[in-house]
Amino acid sequence: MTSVRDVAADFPLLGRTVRGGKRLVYLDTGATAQKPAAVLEAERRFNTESNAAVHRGAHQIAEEATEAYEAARAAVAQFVGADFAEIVWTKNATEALNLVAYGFLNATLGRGGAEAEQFRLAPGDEIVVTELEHHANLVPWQELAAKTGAVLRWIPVTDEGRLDPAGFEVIGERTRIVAFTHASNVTGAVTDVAPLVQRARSVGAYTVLDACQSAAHLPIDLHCLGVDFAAFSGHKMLAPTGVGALYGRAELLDAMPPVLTGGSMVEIVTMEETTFMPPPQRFEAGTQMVAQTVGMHAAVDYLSELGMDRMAAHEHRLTQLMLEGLAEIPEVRVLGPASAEDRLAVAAFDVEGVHPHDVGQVLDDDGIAVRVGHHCAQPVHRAFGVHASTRASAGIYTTEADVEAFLAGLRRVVQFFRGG
Amino acid sequence: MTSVRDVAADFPLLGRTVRGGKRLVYLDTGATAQKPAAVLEAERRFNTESNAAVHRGAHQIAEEATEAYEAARAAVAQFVGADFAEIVWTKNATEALNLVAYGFLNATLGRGGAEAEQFRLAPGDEIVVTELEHHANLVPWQELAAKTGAVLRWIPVTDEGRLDPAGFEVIGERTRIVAFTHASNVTGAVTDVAPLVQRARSVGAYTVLDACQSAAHLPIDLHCLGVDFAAFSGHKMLAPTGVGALYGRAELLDAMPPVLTGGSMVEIVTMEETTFMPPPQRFEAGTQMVAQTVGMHAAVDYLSELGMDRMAAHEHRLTQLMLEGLAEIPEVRVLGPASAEDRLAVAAFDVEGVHPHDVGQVLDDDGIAVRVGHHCAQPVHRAFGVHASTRASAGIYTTEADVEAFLAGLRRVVQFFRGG
Amino acid sequence: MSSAMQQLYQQVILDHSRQRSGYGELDQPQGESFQVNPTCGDECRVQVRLDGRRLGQLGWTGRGCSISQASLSIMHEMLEGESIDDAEELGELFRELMHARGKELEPQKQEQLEDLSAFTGVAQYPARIKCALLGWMALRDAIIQAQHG
Amino acid sequence: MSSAMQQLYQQVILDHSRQRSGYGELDQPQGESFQVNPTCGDECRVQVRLDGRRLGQLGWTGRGCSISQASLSIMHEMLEGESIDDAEELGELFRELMHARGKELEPQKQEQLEDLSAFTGVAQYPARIKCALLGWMALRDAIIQAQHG
Ligand SMILES: Cc1ncc(COP(=O)(O)O)c(C=O)c1O
Ligand SMILES: Cc1ncc(COP(=O)(O)O)c(C=O)c1O
Repeated sequence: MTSVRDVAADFPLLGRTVRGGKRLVYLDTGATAQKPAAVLEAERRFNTESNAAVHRGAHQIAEEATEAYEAARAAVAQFVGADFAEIVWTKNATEALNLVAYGFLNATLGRGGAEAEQFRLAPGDEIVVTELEHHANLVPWQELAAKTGAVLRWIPVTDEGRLDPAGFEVIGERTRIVAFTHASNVTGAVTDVAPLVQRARSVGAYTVLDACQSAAHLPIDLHCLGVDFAAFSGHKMLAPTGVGALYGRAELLDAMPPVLTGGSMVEIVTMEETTFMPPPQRFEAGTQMVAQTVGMHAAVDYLSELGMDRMAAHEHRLTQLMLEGLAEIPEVRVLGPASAEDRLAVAAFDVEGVHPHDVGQVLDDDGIAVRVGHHCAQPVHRAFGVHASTRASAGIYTTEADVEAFLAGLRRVVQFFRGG
Repeated sequence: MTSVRDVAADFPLLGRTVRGGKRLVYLDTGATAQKPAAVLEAERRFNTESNAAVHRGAHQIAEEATEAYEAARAAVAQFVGADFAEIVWTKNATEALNLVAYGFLNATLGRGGAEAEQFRLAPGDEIVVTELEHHANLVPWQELAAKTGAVLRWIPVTDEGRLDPAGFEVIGERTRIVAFTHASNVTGAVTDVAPLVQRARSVGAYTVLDACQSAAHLPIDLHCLGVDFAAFSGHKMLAPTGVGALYGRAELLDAMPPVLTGGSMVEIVTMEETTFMPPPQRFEAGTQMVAQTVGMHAAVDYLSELGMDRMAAHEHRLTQLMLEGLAEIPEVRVLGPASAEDRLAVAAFDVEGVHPHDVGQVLDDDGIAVRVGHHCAQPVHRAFGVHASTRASAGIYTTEADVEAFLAGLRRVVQFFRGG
Repeated sequence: MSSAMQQLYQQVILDHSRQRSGYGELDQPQGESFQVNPTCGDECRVQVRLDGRRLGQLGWTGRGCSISQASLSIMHEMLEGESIDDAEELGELFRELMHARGKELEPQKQEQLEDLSAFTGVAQYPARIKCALLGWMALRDAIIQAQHG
Repeated sequence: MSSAMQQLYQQVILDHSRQRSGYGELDQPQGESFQVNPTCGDECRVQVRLDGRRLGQLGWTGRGCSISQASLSIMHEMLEGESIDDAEELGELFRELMHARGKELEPQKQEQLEDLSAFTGVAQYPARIKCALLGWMALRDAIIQAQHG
């Protein structure tokens, strides 16, 4: 077994320096992860050996491309505990979440026939989201509500930045969809999925899980979790940019009308009308991000080999270090649970009287890459009474030395802007 | 200047062998192009040096990533004769065409406010397409029509597989959208865009150009062509899979409501509602295919350096060779114009009494990669009275020797299935 | 022609693709199924009339490559008049062959396949497996329909 | 602190970000403009009252980083009471500085910028240019509104 100390060596970018020769301390994995050489190499090999249109050619390279593409689907399905045909490739998690929302819209507009009637929304139907959501799992539902006359309701967060179980009662009779995050990219809080799924099921609502952060940092099993739909992005899980996936329970994808339409997802096309293929093809219109799916295959292989459990344990230790260190700086307020339990290695925080831009700039000058802003989650920032924050987020390649460098840098920031 | 004979050496995949050591003759560029080393190298360099979330971080790598991403947009805009903010990244051309169709749908459902009213469709409004279209520029309009009550009409093809100018008269008073291909991926026919744009304008209809094949093989200038929207795919133009673009005239993109929603395309998000950024960001929700846009930048640089004019001239010569050779085989009927004028180096054809699958299989055994089937364009095949065809399509790296190998192989096919 | 192609396009396949046994519509089918191969748009329609537990009549129409046409033609030759159980068994065996990636099955199975053993080479070409199986998917469906419809 | 940071966060910037000149709403603004930096959600509102061709009163509110706050504060100090033409000229000059990638402008321009020349280092950080310019976009809009609204 590779020790975690060795892992960083697998990531070529981490060897670079920044700002005039400073060692890079990359703490922006929550935004996008770096990629191990194995992933880049798998993509390169595909591009130099087997690149061709999939599901289309009779020639050898097309056969190889098709096999690589579908093998990637099988690997990703297994990685998240889904069946092969339950995984639809998308360009990112955002597209996957939109795909579900537009599936409901299209059904509401009469597409998809009798089977799709289950997805029709009527004015006054309710869609429940949470205050913790990334904009990707909020705005598509606002839009769907506005177009269908459905009403958007939400579960509030606690002072610690977790979903407030008392708020689950907004899920009621008229609730048709419950969309919620598995892990917050701001507070790091990991959601206890079971009670939400249970409550949604008891009122006959569909569940949509934003697994963007969780699939990247925790072992996950979608069948076990029992959600109806889930979305995640390759680039957060060591895979290339440009690829993500939608999970949908087999019988739901079967019944859902397509969203993007075009080549490779049709059966018979006349000028007048078109019949569609079964899922997952029905949702994969046009030439797909084939090389990137191959990269994602290599990424989940890499993660599986390291072991998601070990990775989660390593990151848990980093979370503790980070939270302990931050707690020692009086000017710092962490936006999220103070304890590392059920929490990702993500720490968003406010520095009293210092704007996040300024915090990030000075850290950057030390080679420490963090993110500043609202991290695509304005509502949860508003809930904490701030507008923006600085966020340090770790990955499998992050070391304790990285966290210590960050904490030392942050103390210098406070000193610079507040001290003197 | 590199001679065309040298060009193939830039493409690593073309050096491989297939089916037990046979030289690869890749004639499936119409489906997807191979990638020069320069493109793969640009992507690799980005991934090992500058990979980060764009428009989001304050750190150096994020700055570099943002610069690379927007420089790619500028390069692609210039390559197709558009302004910077008129280019929206998509995963492929299919998504780009769907984006326009959903823009109209969302406007029709009341999104986008007063500015977007111009895109609202009413029952009985007409959408005009052509019989030549790839499914990507047909099915999205069928769907839009079905959802809005608009009526789909179409321009038929001539016996040669060109748009029939007599059919332009379907564009009339009620026409709101005219969607047509710049070059057919089956017949190779290049559309004379001006009269169509003129007629569409005269009735106040929007034009949508499928530039998927043309942007890959001809010099194009979208401002000159005067269309309102256009779509193209990177993977057909030597760029990686997973990236494409939508072009929209600045004032139209400005007025169009967003389609995919989520992070990086919003201004203010509350739980109740959201305001959106101006284009192009408004249409780029979530983490984009950044590394692939960098690859696309390298691809258009590579093409520009070779010169699109020279490339078109080279391909024109190949078209002539192919058409002459095919005309000499009595059993072969070409689905498309007999002359190489205004025609891409794409030859789809029928071999009397031999099914395309069988044609392709035997060619493949000789190392010749062609495509068989309906090439995502069933209606034009139906117009020719066939169900499927075999298609050989060339690219900048295709040599005369490739075309000759193909013609010789095809003669063997005919001999095998018909001769003995 | 290379030996690979000669193995793929065995004479029995070429013959059956030209002289198609059982091609045509039945008068009063009890079950029928229409199948499309979306990759290429090839189609077939298989119709059956049952005679107790036997396939009294079996007819088919459609268009496709030599592999798909020969597969349907041989299917007709081997199964018309035979029992539904035999049809199911042979179908299973053929599916097994098609997923064997070009390897022969055990000798006894290979024997049972009779003319269908000519398709052994097809299984090396993933894109063609669907061609060979299309008719058999339709047959299974048509029988179910005739039994329950 | 590194010299790069010292160049970026010059004392005049730190001072102005703490002691913000002109912060507050006007009583009866003739023009106002609200601007958001969507990357970070920072906002500012600039209000003006004209006195002929002069900026009789200029006020601003909002939240942002030290760069954006200092920029607004210095803008107020340099422009309140000055002519619209001067405001436009200074705005143009400041934009030029922000697009100079950290290089100084010609000495005479640099002099004209007065305290704003402290922002020279900001132009090395693409993500921060928007912060420095946000208030100036708002000012331009607010003046147009006051003139035509
Ligand atoms: C003419 C034409 N239009 C549209 C498309 C769709 O492009 P993509 O599959 O890259 O979305 C293609 C290629 O498949 C094409 O050839
Ligand atoms: C919790 C969460 N959901 C959704 C997303 C959206 O993912 P993407 O931008 O890859 O579509 C992200 C990342 O940005 C995220 O952290």
